[in-house]
Amino acid sequence: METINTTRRTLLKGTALASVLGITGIVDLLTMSQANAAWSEVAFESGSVGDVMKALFNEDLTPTESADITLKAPDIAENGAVVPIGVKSTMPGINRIVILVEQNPSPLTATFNLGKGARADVSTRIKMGKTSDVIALVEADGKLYAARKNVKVTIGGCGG
Amino acid sequence: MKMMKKITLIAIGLLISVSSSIAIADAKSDAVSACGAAENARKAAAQAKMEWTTTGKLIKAANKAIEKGQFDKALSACNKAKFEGETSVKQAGIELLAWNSRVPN
Amino acid sequence: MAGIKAKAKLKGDAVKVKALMKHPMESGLRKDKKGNPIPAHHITEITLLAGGETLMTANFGPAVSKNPYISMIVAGPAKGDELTIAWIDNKGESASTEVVVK
Amino acid sequence: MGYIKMIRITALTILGLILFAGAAVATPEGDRKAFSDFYTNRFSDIPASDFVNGVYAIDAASRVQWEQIEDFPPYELDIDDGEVLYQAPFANGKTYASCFGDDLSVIRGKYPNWDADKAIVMTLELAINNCREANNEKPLKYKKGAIAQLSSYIAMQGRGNSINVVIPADSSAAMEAYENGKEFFYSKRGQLNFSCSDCHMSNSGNKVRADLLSPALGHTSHFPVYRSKWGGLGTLHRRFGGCNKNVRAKPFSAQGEEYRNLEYFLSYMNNGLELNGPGARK
Repeated sequence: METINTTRRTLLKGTALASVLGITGIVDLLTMSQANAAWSEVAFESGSVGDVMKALFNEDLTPTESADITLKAPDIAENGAVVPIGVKSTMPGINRIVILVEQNPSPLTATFNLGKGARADVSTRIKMGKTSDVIALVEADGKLYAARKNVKVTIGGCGG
Repeated sequence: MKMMKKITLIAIGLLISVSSSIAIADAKSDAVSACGAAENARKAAAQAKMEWTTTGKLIKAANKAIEKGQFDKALSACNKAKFEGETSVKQAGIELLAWNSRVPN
Repeated sequence: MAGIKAKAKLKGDAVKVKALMKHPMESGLRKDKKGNPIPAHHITEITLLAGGETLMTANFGPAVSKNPYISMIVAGPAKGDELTIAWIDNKGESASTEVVVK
Repeated sequence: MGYIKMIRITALTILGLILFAGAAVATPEGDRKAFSDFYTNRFSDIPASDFVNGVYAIDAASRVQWEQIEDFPPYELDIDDGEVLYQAPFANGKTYASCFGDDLSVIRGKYPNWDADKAIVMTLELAINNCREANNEKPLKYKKGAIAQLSSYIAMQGRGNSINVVIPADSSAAMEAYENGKEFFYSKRGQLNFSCSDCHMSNSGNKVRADLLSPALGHTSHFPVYRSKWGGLGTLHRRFGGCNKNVRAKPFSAQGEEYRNLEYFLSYMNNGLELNGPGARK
């Protein structure tokens, strides 16, 4: 699913990480990275949600809006530099969660590849350049589901 | 006494800032002297602890303009800076009494 | 100094793992005072491991906030187990830390 | 502008002074009570103890995000770094404990205080640098970096203690420092002609563009702060400077007399409130 280039990148990186971690986990890291779509430069540099989808998934994989995904994001971001985002779902068979910010120059923000025992319940803090929909994608059993929420980003006065 | 010291400083500030320069026909010396007066006004404001962030910037930009030969531009910036410095000193004089009216009781 | 600060706590049947990583997360879109672009510098991959097995791999782009935060929930590890969290960035720099499940 | 006008201003000023000399002198405790009452009346549904949370005491929507961040705040990395710095011995083998004592939990609550020997307001950050210099170490810069990390470590250890700033009754110099801080707080300054109190008292709870103005009550309880806007940790005096710049007043030096006196006054106004630093802010 990745290009040859990114796979090679993954190998190099896997080795680097393995050296950080010591011997344990080398094989696992490499297989994980390859099987579960590692850092994809193409996808993260894509300038539109459509291009991200092409780079990250098969083009024909279009997401279905799902109420079974809980996307936690503020209505109005206190500061666009630090916006808390949480994604949670109880759907069975989830192997990947993706966070996109539609109006950011590069919409793809983070992907979470779920390994052994990992639940679909993750959170992080992200940057938003302006008011935008935040999209949470969930890949489960080869199908793609989505939830979206609009987050307003305002220009501050003096700040807190 | 602290208050007297302050009043003296503000009074000196007013004196410095109103000392006017004799007009010289030359555009460059006009600009240079306006900027000297502006710098004095800025210093007086600083001494009264009321300098604005904008005043020094105006003078700095004006000095650059003088280097480039843009004397009209420098003159107007420094006249503005001088006005700002003088206003800051006046602000200090007003606030010497006015602040107390804002204290809740 | 501290590159990663992690906490892992057993809640019910799963462990909530939270981590904070010291990293500038430069977007590549900003300019310095002289107007030169500041090159992108950001974490690309975070891995959570337990006993040599990968529980989660997260990939970050430059739009994750400075000093990134991540939380995950994993079933399996028990109290006292040691988990490893590691990150690597787009310049090949990396850090890792161990955290004991409480 | 003529000299006559100037003389008139000076004369008015002196006249005003004479009038003031006759007015009743407010006591710090009377000031504090009136200050606290102002906010508890203005925000009558907010308990006084909640003002230590700054703007989040009065902004429910932001508070949700803030609490998510405070769940694992970015300053935890700085506290760890601060601990390493604090425990590391100086070149002479001594540590900060040789200046501050062994009980870390009481350090934060001791500052600001009136240093009778030096006849100045002593703040935690100034004391840190005094300790360094007494041990032949270079002083640290006052706005961010190592000093903010040290301060955040000390603040964390002192959480939960009450603010209890003392103005020694026998020191007219201490009283003057307090009065100077008070005057600073209420004086309009800058091109925009705003006083601290104009924003954080008279207009607290109102908006400046998208930002809600925070109440000044509780302001000093939670510093240093990690501000998202800064992308890092900063000291109280860094914030003072930022506020002054916002009204286009040239900021004073961090740890200079003006800001130390302002800290003295503001901290006294917070007496009885809980120390809860460091904090995360937008």
